[in-house]
Amino acid sequence: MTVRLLYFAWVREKLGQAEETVSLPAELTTVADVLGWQAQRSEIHRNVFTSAGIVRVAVDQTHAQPSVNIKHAREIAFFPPVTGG
Amino acid sequence: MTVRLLYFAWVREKLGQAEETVSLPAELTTVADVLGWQAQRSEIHRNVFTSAGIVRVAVDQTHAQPSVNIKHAREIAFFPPVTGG
Amino acid sequence: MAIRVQTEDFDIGREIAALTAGRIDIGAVVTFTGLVRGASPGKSLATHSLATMTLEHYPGMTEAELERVEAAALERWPLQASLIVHRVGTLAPGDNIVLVVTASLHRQAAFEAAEFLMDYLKTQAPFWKKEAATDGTGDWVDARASDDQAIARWR
Amino acid sequence: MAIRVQTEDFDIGREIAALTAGRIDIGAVVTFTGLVRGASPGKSLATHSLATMTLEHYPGMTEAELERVEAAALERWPLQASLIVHRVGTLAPGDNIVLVVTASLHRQAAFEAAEFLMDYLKTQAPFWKKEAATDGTGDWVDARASDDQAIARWR
Repeated sequence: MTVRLLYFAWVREKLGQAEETVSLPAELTTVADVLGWQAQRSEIHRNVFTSAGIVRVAVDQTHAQPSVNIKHAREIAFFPPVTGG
Repeated sequence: MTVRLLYFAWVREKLGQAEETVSLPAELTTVADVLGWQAQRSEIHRNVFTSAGIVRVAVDQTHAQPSVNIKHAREIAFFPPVTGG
Repeated sequence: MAIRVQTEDFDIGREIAALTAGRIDIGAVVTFTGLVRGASPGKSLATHSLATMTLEHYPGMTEAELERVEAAALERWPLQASLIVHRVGTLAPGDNIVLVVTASLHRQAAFEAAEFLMDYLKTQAPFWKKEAATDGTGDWVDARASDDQAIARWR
Repeated sequence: MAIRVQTEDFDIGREIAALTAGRIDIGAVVTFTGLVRGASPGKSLATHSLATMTLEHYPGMTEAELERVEAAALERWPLQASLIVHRVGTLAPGDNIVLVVTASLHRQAAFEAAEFLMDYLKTQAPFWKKEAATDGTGDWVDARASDDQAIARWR
Protein backbone atom coordinates (compact mmCIF):
# COMPACT_ATOMS: atom_id res chain seq x y z
CA MET A 1 0.00 0.00 0.00
CA THR A 2 1.43 3.35 -1.04
CA VAL A 3 0.67 6.22 1.33
CA ARG A 4 1.78 9.80 1.84
CA LEU A 5 3.23 10.48 5.29
CA LEU A 6 3.29 14.08 6.60
CA TYR A 7 5.21 15.48 9.56
CA PHE A 8 4.61 18.75 11.41
CA ALA A 9 6.26 20.99 14.04
CA TRP A 10 8.98 19.26 16.11
CA VAL A 11 8.17 15.87 14.59
CA ARG A 12 9.09 17.36 11.20
CA GLU A 13 12.20 19.05 12.58
CA LYS A 14 13.53 15.98 14.39
CA LEU A 15 12.95 13.68 11.42
CA GLY A 16 14.40 16.29 9.05
CA GLN A 17 11.58 15.88 6.55
CA ALA A 18 8.12 17.31 5.93
CA GLU A 19 6.73 14.42 3.90
CA GLU A 20 7.52 11.15 2.18
CA THR A 21 5.65 8.60 0.13
CA VAL A 22 6.13 5.01 1.33
CA SER A 23 4.81 1.50 0.83
CA LEU A 24 3.59 0.35 4.21
CA PRO A 25 4.05 -3.35 5.09
CA ALA A 26 0.80 -5.23 4.40
CA GLU A 27 0.48 -6.45 7.99
CA LEU A 28 -0.08 -2.92 9.35
CA THR A 29 -3.79 -2.34 9.91
CA THR A 30 -4.19 0.35 12.61
CA VAL A 31 -2.74 3.71 13.62
CA ALA A 32 -1.03 1.91 16.54
CA ASP A 33 0.62 -0.49 14.06
CA VAL A 34 1.97 2.42 11.99
CA LEU A 35 3.34 4.14 15.10
CA GLY A 36 5.12 0.90 16.04
CA TRP A 37 6.51 0.57 12.50
CA GLN A 38 7.76 4.17 12.56
CA ALA A 39 9.50 3.64 15.93
CA GLN A 40 11.71 0.85 14.53
CA ARG A 41 12.86 2.67 11.37
CA SER A 42 15.87 4.41 12.97
CA GLU A 43 17.25 5.68 16.26
CA ILE A 44 15.79 9.11 15.54
CA HIS A 45 12.41 7.56 14.70
CA ARG A 46 12.54 5.59 17.96
CA ASN A 47 13.08 8.83 19.91
CA VAL A 48 10.27 10.65 18.15
CA PHE A 49 7.64 7.90 18.07
CA THR A 50 8.14 6.42 21.54
CA SER A 51 7.68 9.80 23.26
CA ALA A 52 5.02 7.78 25.07
CA GLY A 53 1.83 8.72 23.30
CA ILE A 54 2.74 12.33 22.59
CA VAL A 55 2.79 12.10 18.82
CA ARG A 56 -0.74 12.51 17.46
CA VAL A 57 -2.00 11.07 14.18
CA ALA A 58 -4.47 12.20 11.54
CA VAL A 59 -5.68 9.79 8.85
CA ASP A 60 -6.86 11.51 5.68
CA GLN A 61 -7.01 14.85 7.52
CA THR A 62 -9.09 13.59 10.46
CA HIS A 63 -7.81 13.10 14.02
CA ALA A 64 -7.32 9.34 14.56
CA GLN A 65 -7.09 7.26 17.74
CA PRO A 66 -4.64 4.28 17.89
CA SER A 67 -7.41 1.80 17.01
CA VAL A 68 -8.37 3.50 13.73
CA ASN A 69 -7.98 1.38 10.59
CA ILE A 70 -5.44 2.70 8.05
CA LYS A 71 -6.01 0.10 5.30
CA HIS A 72 -7.50 2.58 2.83
CA ALA A 73 -5.61 5.68 3.96
CA ARG A 74 -4.04 7.93 1.34
CA GLU A 75 -2.47 10.39 3.78
CA ILE A 76 -1.26 9.88 7.35
CA ALA A 77 0.06 12.83 9.35
CA PHE A 78 2.13 12.81 12.56
CA PHE A 79 2.39 15.83 14.86
CA PRO A 80 2.59 17.06 18.48
CA PRO A 81 -0.53 18.19 20.39
CA VAL A 82 -1.84 21.29 18.64
CA THR A 83 -1.12 24.77 20.05
CA GLY A 84 -3.00 27.21 17.82
CA GLY A 85 -5.52 29.85 18.77
CA MET B 1 -36.33 68.87 54.04
CA THR B 2 -35.96 70.05 50.44
CA VAL B 3 -35.11 67.32 47.94
CA ARG B 4 -35.00 66.92 44.18
CA LEU B 5 -37.25 64.15 42.83
CA LEU B 6 -36.48 62.65 39.39
CA TYR B 7 -38.72 60.45 37.23
CA PHE B 8 -37.72 58.25 34.30
CA ALA B 9 -39.29 56.19 31.50
CA TRP B 10 -43.00 55.35 32.02
CA VAL B 11 -42.93 56.76 35.55
CA ARG B 12 -42.00 60.13 34.02
CA GLU B 13 -44.59 59.78 31.23
CA LYS B 14 -47.48 58.83 33.56
CA LEU B 15 -46.71 61.60 36.06
CA GLY B 16 -46.21 64.07 33.23
CA GLN B 17 -43.02 65.47 34.75
CA ALA B 18 -39.30 64.69 34.68
CA GLU B 19 -38.39 66.33 37.97
CA GLU B 20 -39.60 68.50 40.83
CA THR B 21 -38.17 69.99 43.99
CA VAL B 22 -40.27 69.34 47.10
CA SER B 23 -40.22 69.66 50.87
CA LEU B 24 -40.76 66.17 52.22
CA PRO B 25 -42.79 65.83 55.46
CA ALA B 26 -40.38 65.50 58.41
CA GLU B 27 -41.81 62.14 59.47
CA LEU B 28 -40.56 60.36 56.31
CA THR B 29 -37.36 58.50 57.08
CA THR B 30 -37.00 55.61 54.58
CA VAL B 31 -37.44 54.87 50.87
CA ALA B 32 -40.57 52.91 51.78
CA ASP B 33 -41.97 55.99 53.55
CA VAL B 34 -41.38 58.15 50.48
CA LEU B 35 -43.06 55.58 48.20
CA GLY B 36 -46.07 55.60 50.54
CA TRP B 37 -46.14 59.43 50.53
CA GLN B 38 -45.99 59.50 46.71
CA ALA B 39 -48.88 57.02 46.43
CA GLN B 40 -51.28 59.35 48.31
CA ARG B 41 -50.47 62.53 46.36
CA SER B 42 -53.06 61.97 43.58
CA GLU B 43 -55.01 59.30 41.73
CA ILE B 44 -52.26 59.15 39.09
CA HIS B 45 -49.58 58.85 41.78
CA ARG B 46 -51.53 56.01 43.40
CA ASN B 47 -51.58 54.13 40.10
CA VAL B 48 -47.87 54.62 39.49
CA PHE B 49 -46.53 54.00 42.99
CA THR B 50 -48.73 51.11 44.02
CA SER B 51 -47.78 49.05 40.97
CA ALA B 52 -46.78 46.61 43.72
CA GLY B 53 -43.05 47.02 44.04
CA ILE B 54 -42.36 47.68 40.37
CA VAL B 55 -41.11 51.26 40.77
CA ARG B 56 -37.43 51.24 41.74
CA VAL B 57 -35.67 53.97 43.70
CA ALA B 58 -32.20 55.48 43.69
CA VAL B 59 -31.06 57.77 46.49
CA ASP B 60 -28.29 60.18 45.48
CA GLN B 61 -27.63 58.13 42.31
CA THR B 62 -27.32 54.76 44.07
CA HIS B 63 -29.90 51.93 43.89
CA ALA B 64 -31.81 51.92 47.19
CA GLN B 65 -33.89 49.22 48.90
CA PRO B 66 -37.10 50.21 50.79
CA SER B 67 -35.27 50.26 54.13
CA VAL B 68 -32.65 52.84 53.06
CA ASN B 69 -32.64 56.09 55.06
CA ILE B 70 -33.48 59.24 53.07
CA LYS B 71 -32.93 61.84 55.83
CA HIS B 72 -29.85 63.39 54.18
CA ALA B 73 -30.80 62.71 50.55
CA ARG B 74 -30.44 65.51 48.03
CA GLU B 75 -31.80 63.59 45.02
CA ILE B 76 -34.30 60.72 44.91
CA ALA B 77 -35.11 59.05 41.56
CA PHE B 78 -38.06 56.80 40.68
CA PHE B 79 -38.05 54.50 37.65
CA PRO B 80 -39.08 51.08 36.24
CA PRO B 81 -36.65 48.11 36.21
CA VAL B 82 -33.79 49.03 33.88
CA THR B 83 -33.69 47.68 30.30
CA GLY B 84 -30.39 48.88 28.81
CA GLY B 85 -27.63 46.85 27.18
CA MET C 1 -10.50 51.37 31.99
CA ALA C 2 -13.09 53.70 30.51
CA ILE C 3 -16.85 54.22 30.25
CA ARG C 4 -18.73 56.47 27.86
CA VAL C 5 -22.38 57.41 27.25
CA GLN C 6 -22.94 58.96 23.83
CA THR C 7 -25.48 59.53 21.07
CA GLU C 8 -22.96 58.85 18.25
CA ASP C 9 -22.17 55.41 16.90
CA PHE C 10 -18.91 53.68 17.88
CA ASP C 11 -16.26 52.02 15.68
CA ILE C 12 -15.41 48.64 17.24
CA GLY C 13 -12.13 48.20 15.34
CA ARG C 14 -10.95 51.67 16.36
CA GLU C 15 -11.91 51.09 20.01
CA ILE C 16 -9.97 47.80 20.15
CA ALA C 17 -6.97 49.40 18.42
CA ALA C 18 -6.97 52.24 20.97
CA LEU C 19 -6.99 49.75 23.87
CA THR C 20 -4.24 47.49 22.51
CA ALA C 21 -1.97 49.93 20.62
CA GLY C 22 1.68 49.58 21.58
CA ARG C 23 0.97 46.87 24.17
CA ILE C 24 2.52 43.39 24.21
CA ASP C 25 1.02 42.24 27.52
CA ILE C 26 -2.45 41.42 26.12
CA GLY C 27 -3.16 37.89 24.95
CA ALA C 28 -6.94 37.98 24.61
CA VAL C 29 -9.53 40.62 23.68
CA VAL C 30 -13.26 39.93 23.88
CA THR C 31 -15.89 42.33 22.57
CA PHE C 32 -19.64 42.27 22.97
CA THR C 33 -21.83 44.43 20.77
CA GLY C 34 -25.57 44.75 21.32
CA LEU C 35 -27.66 45.80 18.30
CA VAL C 36 -31.24 46.93 17.70
CA ARG C 37 -33.27 44.06 16.22
CA GLY C 38 -36.05 44.65 13.72
CA ALA C 39 -38.71 43.00 15.89
CA SER C 40 -39.47 42.80 19.59
CA PRO C 41 -38.41 39.61 21.38
CA GLY C 42 -40.98 36.91 20.77
CA LYS C 43 -42.70 38.85 18.01
CA SER C 44 -42.27 38.20 14.32
CA LEU C 45 -41.02 40.84 11.91
CA ALA C 46 -44.11 40.35 9.76
CA THR C 47 -46.55 41.42 12.43
CA HIS C 48 -44.51 43.83 14.53
CA SER C 49 -41.75 45.66 12.68
CA LEU C 50 -39.71 48.04 14.76
CA ALA C 51 -39.38 51.58 13.43
CA THR C 52 -37.18 53.09 16.15
CA MET C 53 -35.87 52.36 19.61
CA THR C 54 -35.28 55.28 21.96
CA LEU C 55 -32.89 54.95 24.88
CA GLU C 56 -33.37 57.16 27.92
CA HIS C 57 -30.92 57.23 30.82
CA TYR C 58 -30.22 58.91 34.17
CA PRO C 59 -27.26 61.21 33.56
CA GLY C 60 -24.84 61.11 36.45
CA MET C 61 -26.10 57.86 37.92
CA THR C 62 -25.39 56.05 34.64
CA GLU C 63 -21.72 56.98 34.72
CA ALA C 64 -21.48 56.22 38.45
CA GLU C 65 -23.12 52.82 37.96
CA LEU C 66 -20.93 51.85 34.98
CA GLU C 67 -17.82 52.82 36.98
CA ARG C 68 -19.00 50.62 39.87
CA VAL C 69 -19.62 47.74 37.44
CA GLU C 70 -16.17 48.12 35.92
CA ALA C 71 -14.51 48.28 39.34
CA ALA C 72 -16.35 45.10 40.37
CA ALA C 73 -15.02 43.30 37.26
CA LEU C 74 -11.47 44.45 38.01
CA GLU C 75 -11.72 43.03 41.52
CA ARG C 76 -12.57 39.59 40.11
CA TRP C 77 -10.42 39.30 36.98
CA PRO C 78 -6.91 40.47 36.07
CA LEU C 79 -7.89 42.76 33.21
CA GLN C 80 -5.28 44.67 31.23
CA ALA C 81 -7.93 47.00 29.83
CA SER C 82 -11.70 47.40 29.59
CA LEU C 83 -14.20 49.68 27.93
CA ILE C 84 -17.96 50.22 28.12
CA VAL C 85 -19.71 52.45 25.56
CA HIS C 86 -23.50 52.83 25.68
CA ARG C 87 -25.54 54.87 23.22
CA VAL C 88 -28.62 56.92 24.10
CA GLY C 89 -31.20 58.67 21.94
CA THR C 90 -33.19 57.33 19.02
CA LEU C 91 -31.81 54.32 17.11
CA ALA C 92 -32.98 52.26 14.13
CA PRO C 93 -32.96 48.47 13.52
CA GLY C 94 -29.40 47.29 12.87
CA ASP C 95 -27.85 50.15 14.89
CA ASN C 96 -25.30 49.50 17.61
CA ILE C 97 -26.53 50.01 21.19
CA VAL C 98 -23.72 48.94 23.49
CA LEU C 99 -20.07 47.88 23.31
CA VAL C 100 -18.09 46.08 25.99
CA VAL C 101 -14.40 45.28 25.48
CA THR C 102 -12.20 43.32 27.87
CA ALA C 103 -8.50 42.52 27.51
CA SER C 104 -6.52 40.03 29.56
CA LEU C 105 -3.57 37.63 29.40
CA HIS C 106 -5.81 34.61 28.81
CA ARG C 107 -9.16 34.06 27.15
CA GLN C 108 -11.12 32.78 30.14
CA ALA C 109 -10.73 36.01 32.14
CA ALA C 110 -11.60 38.14 29.10
CA PHE C 111 -14.72 36.07 28.29
CA GLU C 112 -15.97 35.90 31.88
CA ALA C 113 -15.38 39.60 32.56
CA ALA C 114 -17.25 40.60 29.37
CA GLU C 115 -20.24 38.43 30.31
CA PHE C 116 -20.17 39.80 33.86
CA LEU C 117 -20.09 43.41 32.62
CA MET C 118 -23.06 42.78 30.32
CA ASP C 119 -25.07 40.97 33.01
CA TYR C 120 -24.48 43.82 35.47
CA LEU C 121 -25.12 46.51 32.91
CA LYS C 122 -28.44 44.88 31.92
CA THR C 123 -29.73 44.79 35.51
CA GLN C 124 -28.05 47.78 37.21
CA ALA C 125 -27.29 50.59 34.76
CA PRO C 126 -30.17 53.12 34.56
CA PHE C 127 -31.12 52.87 30.87
CA TRP C 128 -34.65 52.36 29.56
CA LYS C 129 -35.72 51.38 26.05
CA LYS C 130 -38.91 52.52 24.35
CA GLU C 131 -39.95 50.87 21.11
CA ALA C 132 -41.95 52.48 18.31
CA ALA C 133 -43.42 50.01 15.81
CA THR C 134 -44.03 50.80 12.14
CA ASP C 135 -47.81 50.47 12.78
CA GLY C 136 -47.66 53.48 15.13
CA THR C 137 -47.88 51.51 18.38
CA GLY C 138 -45.07 51.47 20.87
CA ASP C 139 -44.24 51.01 24.51
CA TRP C 140 -41.47 50.71 27.07
CA VAL C 141 -39.58 47.43 26.95
CA ASP C 142 -40.18 45.16 29.96
CA ALA C 143 -37.24 43.93 32.02
CA ARG C 144 -36.44 40.27 31.28
CA ALA C 145 -36.48 37.66 34.04
CA SER C 146 -33.60 35.91 32.23
CA ASP C 147 -31.40 38.95 32.92
CA ASP C 148 -32.07 38.66 36.66
CA GLN C 149 -31.20 34.96 36.46
CA ALA C 150 -27.98 35.77 34.55
CA ILE C 151 -26.79 38.22 37.19
CA ALA C 152 -27.47 35.76 40.03
CA ARG C 153 -24.68 33.40 38.92
CA TRP C 154 -21.97 35.96 39.83
CA ARG C 155 -23.05 36.24 43.50
CA MET D 1 -20.49 31.01 8.22
CA ALA D 2 -16.90 31.29 7.06
CA ILE D 3 -13.37 30.17 7.92
CA ARG D 4 -10.09 31.56 6.61
CA VAL D 5 -6.40 30.78 7.08
CA GLN D 6 -4.13 33.64 6.02
CA THR D 7 -0.75 35.29 6.55
CA GLU D 8 -2.15 38.84 6.41
CA ASP D 9 -3.57 40.68 9.41
CA PHE D 10 -7.35 41.05 9.81
CA ASP D 11 -9.44 44.15 10.51
CA ILE D 12 -11.92 43.29 13.28
CA GLY D 13 -14.22 46.24 12.62
CA ARG D 14 -14.41 45.42 8.92
CA GLU D 15 -15.09 41.72 9.59
CA ILE D 16 -17.95 42.54 11.97
CA ALA D 17 -19.37 45.08 9.50
CA ALA D 18 -19.31 42.46 6.72
CA LEU D 19 -21.19 39.96 8.91
CA THR D 20 -23.87 42.38 10.11
CA ALA D 21 -24.31 44.75 7.13
CA GLY D 22 -27.94 45.17 6.10
CA ARG D 23 -29.20 42.73 8.73
CA ILE D 24 -31.76 43.53 11.41
CA ASP D 25 -32.07 40.02 12.87
CA ILE D 26 -28.85 40.15 14.93
CA GLY D 27 -29.06 41.29 18.54
CA ALA D 28 -25.62 40.27 19.82
CA VAL D 29 -22.14 40.01 18.32
CA VAL D 30 -19.22 38.56 20.28
CA THR D 31 -15.62 38.65 19.05
CA PHE D 32 -12.54 36.96 20.44
CA THR D 33 -9.11 38.08 19.32
CA GLY D 34 -5.94 36.24 20.33
CA LEU D 35 -2.70 38.24 20.25
CA VAL D 36 1.00 37.43 20.51
CA ARG D 37 2.27 38.31 23.99
CA GLY D 38 5.78 39.64 24.58
CA ALA D 39 6.72 36.84 26.96
CA SER D 40 6.00 33.12 27.22
CA PRO D 41 3.31 32.09 29.69
CA GLY D 42 4.80 32.00 33.18
CA LYS D 43 7.95 33.79 32.16
CA SER D 44 8.65 37.47 32.81
CA LEU D 45 9.36 39.90 30.01
CA ALA D 46 12.63 40.90 31.70
CA THR D 47 14.18 37.44 31.44
CA HIS D 48 12.52 36.01 28.33
CA SER D 49 11.45 38.54 25.73
CA LEU D 50 9.79 37.11 22.66
CA ALA D 51 11.23 38.16 19.31
CA THR D 52 8.88 36.28 16.99
CA MET D 53 6.24 33.58 17.02
CA THR D 54 5.91 31.35 13.97
CA LEU D 55 2.69 29.50 13.26
CA GLU D 56 2.76 26.31 11.20
CA HIS D 57 -0.37 24.47 10.13
CA TYR D 58 -1.57 21.46 8.15
CA PRO D 59 -3.12 22.87 4.95
CA GLY D 60 -6.29 21.02 4.02
CA MET D 61 -6.86 19.49 7.44
CA THR D 62 -6.93 22.95 9.06
CA GLU D 63 -9.81 24.08 6.88
CA ALA D 64 -11.62 20.75 7.30
CA GLU D 65 -11.23 20.90 11.09
CA LEU D 66 -12.38 24.53 11.36
CA GLU D 67 -15.44 23.68 9.25
CA ARG D 68 -16.22 20.75 11.56
CA VAL D 69 -15.83 23.03 14.59
CA GLU D 70 -18.13 25.65 13.10
CA ALA D 71 -20.74 23.02 12.18
CA ALA D 72 -20.63 21.68 15.75
CA ALA D 73 -21.29 25.19 17.11
CA LEU D 74 -24.22 25.64 14.72
CA GLU D 75 -25.76 22.40 15.96
CA ARG D 76 -25.73 23.69 19.54
CA TRP D 77 -26.57 27.40 19.20
CA PRO D 78 -28.90 29.38 16.92
CA LEU D 79 -26.21 31.51 15.27
CA GLN D 80 -27.10 34.11 12.66
CA ALA D 81 -23.47 34.28 11.50
CA SER D 82 -19.99 33.15 12.48
CA LEU D 83 -16.42 33.64 11.33
CA ILE D 84 -13.06 32.10 12.16
CA VAL D 85 -9.85 33.70 10.85
CA HIS D 86 -6.47 32.21 11.83
CA ARG D 87 -3.11 33.63 10.79
CA VAL D 88 -0.03 31.55 9.94
CA GLY D 89 3.60 32.51 9.35
CA THR D 90 5.88 34.67 11.46
CA LEU D 91 4.33 37.17 13.85
CA ALA D 92 5.67 39.72 16.35
CA PRO D 93 4.53 40.60 19.89
CA GLY D 94 1.27 42.56 19.77
CA ASP D 95 0.22 40.99 16.46
CA ASN D 96 -3.19 39.40 15.99
CA ILE D 97 -3.23 35.57 15.77
CA VAL D 98 -6.86 34.51 15.64
CA LEU D 99 -10.32 36.04 15.34
CA VAL D 100 -13.62 34.38 16.17
CA VAL D 101 -16.92 36.21 15.62
CA THR D 102 -20.37 34.93 16.55
CA ALA D 103 -23.72 36.62 15.99
CA SER D 104 -27.05 35.62 17.49
CA LEU D 105 -30.37 37.00 18.68
CA HIS D 106 -29.29 37.02 22.32
CA ARG D 107 -26.01 37.45 24.14
CA GLN D 108 -25.83 34.08 25.88
CA ALA D 109 -25.73 32.08 22.64
CA ALA D 110 -23.14 34.42 21.11
CA PHE D 111 -20.87 34.26 24.19
CA GLU D 112 -21.14 30.49 24.61
CA ALA D 113 -20.58 29.76 20.92
CA ALA D 114 -17.48 31.98 20.82
CA GLU D 115 -16.00 30.24 23.86
CA PHE D 116 -16.84 26.84 22.38
CA LEU D 117 -15.21 27.73 19.03
CA MET D 118 -12.03 28.88 20.79
CA ASP D 119 -11.89 25.82 23.08
CA TYR D 120 -12.29 23.49 20.09
CA LEU D 121 -9.88 25.44 17.93
CA LYS D 122 -7.22 25.33 20.69
CA THR D 123 -7.42 21.56 21.06
CA GLN D 124 -8.45 20.32 17.59
CA ALA D 125 -7.22 22.62 14.83
CA PRO D 126 -3.78 21.60 13.48
CA PHE D 127 -1.74 24.71 14.25
CA TRP D 128 1.61 24.74 16.05
CA LYS D 129 3.45 27.73 17.54
CA LYS D 130 7.22 28.08 17.71
CA GLU D 131 8.70 30.88 19.79
CA ALA D 132 12.00 32.64 19.15
CA ALA D 133 13.30 34.67 22.12
CA THR D 134 15.40 37.80 21.80
CA ASP D 135 18.33 35.89 23.40
CA GLY D 136 18.44 33.51 20.44
CA THR D 137 16.77 30.55 22.18
CA GLY D 138 13.43 29.22 21.05
CA ASP D 139 11.24 26.17 20.99
CA TRP D 140 7.83 24.79 20.16
CA VAL D 141 5.09 25.84 22.55
CA ASP D 142 3.74 23.02 24.72
CA ALA D 143 0.04 22.24 24.73
CA ARG D 144 -1.68 23.49 27.89
CA ALA D 145 -3.55 21.14 30.21
CA SER D 146 -6.01 23.98 30.91
CA ASP D 147 -7.09 23.85 27.25
CA ASP D 148 -7.94 20.16 27.59
CA GLN D 149 -9.93 20.98 30.71
CA ALA D 150 -11.74 23.82 28.92
CA ILE D 151 -12.86 21.56 26.08
CA ALA D 152 -14.15 18.89 28.50
CA ARG D 153 -17.00 21.11 29.74
CA TRP D 154 -18.76 21.00 26.34
CA ARG D 155 -19.07 17.20 26.32
